[in-house]
Amino acid sequence: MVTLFLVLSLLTVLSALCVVFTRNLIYSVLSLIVCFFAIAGHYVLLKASFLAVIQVIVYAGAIMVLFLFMLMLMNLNKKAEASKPFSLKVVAVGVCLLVLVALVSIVFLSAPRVCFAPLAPVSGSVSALGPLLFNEYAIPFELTSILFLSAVAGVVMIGSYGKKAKKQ
Amino acid sequence: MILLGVILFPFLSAIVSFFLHSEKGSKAWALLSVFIEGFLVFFSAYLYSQAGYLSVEIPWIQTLGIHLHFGVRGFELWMMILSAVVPAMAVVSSSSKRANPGSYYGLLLGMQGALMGLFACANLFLFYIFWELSILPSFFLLMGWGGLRKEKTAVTYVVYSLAGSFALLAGLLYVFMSGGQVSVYGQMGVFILFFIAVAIKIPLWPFHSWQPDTYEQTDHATTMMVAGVLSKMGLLGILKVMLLFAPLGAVFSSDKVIGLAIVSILYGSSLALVQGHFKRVIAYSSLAHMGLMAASLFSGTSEGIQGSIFQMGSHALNVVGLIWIGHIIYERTGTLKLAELGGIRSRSPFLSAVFLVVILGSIGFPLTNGFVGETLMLFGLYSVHPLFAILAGLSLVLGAWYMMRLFQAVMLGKGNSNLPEFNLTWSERIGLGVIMVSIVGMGIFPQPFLDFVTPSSFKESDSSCTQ
Amino acid sequence: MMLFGMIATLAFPLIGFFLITLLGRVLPRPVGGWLACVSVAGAFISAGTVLLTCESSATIGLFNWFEVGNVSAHFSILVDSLSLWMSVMITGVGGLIHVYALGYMKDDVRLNSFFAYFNLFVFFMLVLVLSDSFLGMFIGWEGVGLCSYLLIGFWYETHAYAIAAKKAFVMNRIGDLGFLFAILMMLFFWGTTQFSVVFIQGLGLGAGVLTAMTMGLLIGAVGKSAQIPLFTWLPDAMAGPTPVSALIHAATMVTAGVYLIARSHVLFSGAPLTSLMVVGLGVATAVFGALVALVQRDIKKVLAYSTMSQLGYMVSAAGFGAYSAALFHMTTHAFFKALLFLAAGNVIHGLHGEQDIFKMGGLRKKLPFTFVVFLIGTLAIVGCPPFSGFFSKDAILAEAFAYSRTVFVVLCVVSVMSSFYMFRLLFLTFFGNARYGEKHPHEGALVMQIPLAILAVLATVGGCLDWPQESILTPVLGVTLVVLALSGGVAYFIFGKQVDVLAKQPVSMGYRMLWNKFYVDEVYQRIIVGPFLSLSRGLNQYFEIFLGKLDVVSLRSVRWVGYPFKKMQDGNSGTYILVMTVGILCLLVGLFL
Amino acid sequence: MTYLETIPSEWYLILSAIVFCIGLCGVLIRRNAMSVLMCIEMMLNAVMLLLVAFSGYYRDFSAQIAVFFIMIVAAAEVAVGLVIFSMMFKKTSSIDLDDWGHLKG
Repeated sequence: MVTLFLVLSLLTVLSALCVVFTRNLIYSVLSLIVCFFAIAGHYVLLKASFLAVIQVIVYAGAIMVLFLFMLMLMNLNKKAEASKPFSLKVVAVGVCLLVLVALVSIVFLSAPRVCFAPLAPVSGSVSALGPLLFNEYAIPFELTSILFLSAVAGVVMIGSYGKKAKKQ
Repeated sequence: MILLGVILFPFLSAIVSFFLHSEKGSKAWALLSVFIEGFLVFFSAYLYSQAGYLSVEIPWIQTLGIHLHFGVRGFELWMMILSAVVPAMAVVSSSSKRANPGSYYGLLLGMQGALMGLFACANLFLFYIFWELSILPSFFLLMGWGGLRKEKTAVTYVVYSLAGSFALLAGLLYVFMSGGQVSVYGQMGVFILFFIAVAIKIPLWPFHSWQPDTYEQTDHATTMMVAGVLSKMGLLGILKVMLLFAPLGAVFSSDKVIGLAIVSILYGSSLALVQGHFKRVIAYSSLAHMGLMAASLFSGTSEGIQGSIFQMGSHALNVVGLIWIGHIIYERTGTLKLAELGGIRSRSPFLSAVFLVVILGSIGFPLTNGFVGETLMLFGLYSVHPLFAILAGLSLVLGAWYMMRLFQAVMLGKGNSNLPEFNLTWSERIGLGVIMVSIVGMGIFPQPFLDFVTPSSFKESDSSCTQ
Repeated sequence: MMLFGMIATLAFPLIGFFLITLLGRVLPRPVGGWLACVSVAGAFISAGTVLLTCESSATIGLFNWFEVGNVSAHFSILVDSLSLWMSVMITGVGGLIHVYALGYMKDDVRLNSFFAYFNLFVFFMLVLVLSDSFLGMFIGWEGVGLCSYLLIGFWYETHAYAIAAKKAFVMNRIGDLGFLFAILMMLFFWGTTQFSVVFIQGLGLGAGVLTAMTMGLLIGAVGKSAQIPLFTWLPDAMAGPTPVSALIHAATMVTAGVYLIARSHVLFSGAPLTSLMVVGLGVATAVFGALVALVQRDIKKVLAYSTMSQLGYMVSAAGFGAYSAALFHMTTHAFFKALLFLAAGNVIHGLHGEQDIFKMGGLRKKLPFTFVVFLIGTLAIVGCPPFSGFFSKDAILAEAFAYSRTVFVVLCVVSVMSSFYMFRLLFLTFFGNARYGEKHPHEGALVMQIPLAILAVLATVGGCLDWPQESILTPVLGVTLVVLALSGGVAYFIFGKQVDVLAKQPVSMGYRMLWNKFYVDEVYQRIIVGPFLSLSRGLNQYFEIFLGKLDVVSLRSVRWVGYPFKKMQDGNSGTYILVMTVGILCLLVGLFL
Repeated sequence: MTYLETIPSEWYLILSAIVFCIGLCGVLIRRNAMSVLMCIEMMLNAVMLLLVAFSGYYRDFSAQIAVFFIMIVAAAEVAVGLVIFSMMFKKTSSIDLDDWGHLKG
């Protein structure tokens, strides 16, 4: 089990680095998809099978497809991407490392509070999540539908902005 | 509870009047609400004379212990009557043929509401709120319907007023923090802070550069409000706030303040002599009168204080009369520059008679309201030091000089031929007649008004900081 | 009876004023004038009856004006011999001048307002004379100043007259400031300005305080009675119509100062320094007035300066304690000066507004009645024995003789000069060749002649009101007769004959000095008025702009402080996120480590 | 021994911290709008991973519900972001973040 965890986390980190540091956009999108699959793997390990499936469908499936679609639409590959001045990059990386160091040091300095009760493991399957989702969290669930509605409206409005300008 | 009605009613009527757009409708509504407000104030005056003290207290923000505490004493009620009469005059005299009259009258009523609140409030917190609130309408009125250089004037006006209210806020916070018992040095500091706020609003000499432009640029109804009542807020600030929260400061530096006020008297009256514009003369003359009132407030004698409170009323009446006449002239000749005016007396003897009576009132001619106030104030100053009385008395001589110069420039002489006919409308005739009669009436029978503002009414309620 | 009489005296002119102003347009032209005359006559009759019937003095409380703290002011009438006599004189002479004005102002368009102001003036003068407290007197004091402003500037179309009116009002106001200062002192010490209180406790004050108070009163008197420092308004006040000059600037208003000093003689006697000042000022004014009057060309200006010099007489008399003599002279002066002014009015009216005596002459034949009346007036003012002037002037001279030799000598010189310029005026206007070109002068209407006749009678008979003791009569009689004959002859020799007077104007320095009244007006203008106005203009420009600059500078400095922060918002979202992450990092470090 | 006992919680914390910082670094470095958006997605996933991990440790499913909602929000956000980028692309024919500096102070 532990080896599996290490493999998956290594895979996630490598693909994450690859997303950031590749020149070509397509490669970075593909590596991001690999990263999402790795995280889905982690969910499976953590017995959150429903979330793993959702992760795969929503992220790897829908969003990444959207990204690919937009990339192809704007055929961004051709132009060499201008990069930021080197000094700014170094500063940025430095700041990120500092944040990382700060987070990690917080983890180790703060007293460990997590104690595991050796109860039976519970599986995050759909049957467990379903009733929870529709009883306690019914209202937020409905609100998400409103959120989606507004997102769609926004997309349509902005999307059609170009056409209206052409018509005048 | 009537106090709340008196304070809230103008705001409500202001909101309603914002929605009216027809000229006739908005003016009718403004007139109606002004008279209802006047009725309310006089009714509360009646109640006050029965009960001796009107107050209403509603807990508002529990956490900070701030209450909506409105308490009225003699001189505050006197100022509330004033701030009911002056807007009435302003509305009656203003013609509604202007851009969006609804909001114009709304702003005027809003200003009236702010003033009512300020005069009636009994704790420092509310005092600050209404102090700020009164700047807003005058700014918008200036921006909306001002003269040519209105932007620059508006900026100067707002910057000065806000600087003043900032000083007031600083003083207020200091008093609030120290829970009302302010140490001796603290009182000195608080006194200086309050003094800056008050000196800008009155205005006194070094802080007055906003006044002439504002008086000149605003249209006449706003000038009436600013000159008539807003400047009295400063004086009231002295009475309500400074003498209560920083008495030691007042005692210690009263001579310096009186000195400054006398400088502003002489400065104002000497500059009024050389002004070329009708309203600028009024601006500088009211700078001088306000200086005299401020000086006598600090004289510490009960006659001086009472005389200055009485003079607040009479000065408001005189200034309103002067500005109204200025408006009548402006409406018909289109100019208020003294060089271009003249010969109006032959065209309208009634107007020149009223103008003369108002001038006599404002220079303190016996049998007019100005004289009673001036004598008592000069008496107050005399008891501080005879030299102050002589210097302040100079304002009488200079006052006569520039007011007669004004009368002569506007009324006498041949006047250019293309002067239009000067037939006053009935509302103007009645309004000016009322002003004239009340000036002489207050001069001959000032006792009822003086009883109204007896100093005994100072001690009744000590308005604490927030309760 | 007294109560009703006194209230009637006061009420008549006030009612007249209101009636005329309110019904002004409705009344046909002459009725307004008659109404004014009737009201003043009514006041005269009621004042006269009260004077004759009751002897005891009393005060009638009308209404209490205001009471604040320990300061209180009540308005009430004081009835004693002085105030009664003054009110009778005012209403009597005033009434006659009203009647005269009916004729004089007949063709003026604004007749009603003229008579309204006239009545208002008489009312305020009565208030001044009758009130029993200095504050009440102050009301009359300023009211009279206002009416003189309105009446001097009656023909307000001409700019010069309006300026003269303003000058008169402002100068009176300077005097009023002094008077008000004295009132403030009284209020401060005793809380009231009632005569009874003030005069009883007056002497209790320290000498310094009393001098200051009496100095204030003196400044008020100087302002009102045109004494030395504040007199330049009187010659300019001749701009008003002649009845105005007669009533205000000869008979009544200018004597208010003397009345004030006479009324508060208790205070003045307690302050020797001030009474010395009073004598000095009085004598100086008398000399100054007489000197300048020697060379004036305008008939009214000559009379104005002679009024000033006679006032100097009265004030100096009041100064050295001869209050009764001063008041007696004031009364006789009112009679013959009003007579002279009205006669001059006749001359001006006849010559259609010509006032320069060099353009008159030989009017003896054309205006015989005016000549006779003018002659009586001149003889009275000069102090010719049978006429009233002789008695009153010599009463003062006797007192001056007792007071101090120098004052007596100076006053005699002044009376010689005054007889000289009066005869000069008489001969230039009525004798010599007719220099008025083709104007054909005509006598005034009957309504103008009756008051002249009555005044002439009064001027002659006036002397017997206060028959002086026998002792000083005979020697003084001889001396004055000789002096008169001498000055009359010299004047006749210079001005009387058919001589071309214009050429004879000497152009020596002294003459020009006198002609421009020692340049006092110009001195005031250049030393006080001019610099003050330029100071205020300078302040108005530079200081206001300086303040304006101050605001702009303070506003700009705020923007200058804010500018660097503005540059940070350069629109690049990258830098924003970077700054944000740095912020989060600091938060993390700050909060958790 | 269940899986969770074998892996101490610190590891998950470190893993999600690393992924989070990589995402953050990507956002700071990349000038391309699309890659910035992707890196933001990555940062979100790091957080979701942590949430799921701790929902297991605490035996409480509400964290997983939270993850579920985060996913929804992320989806909506990507949709709107992409549309904005497409519009900006049409306008400035480039999706370089530094070119979009019109809203300057």
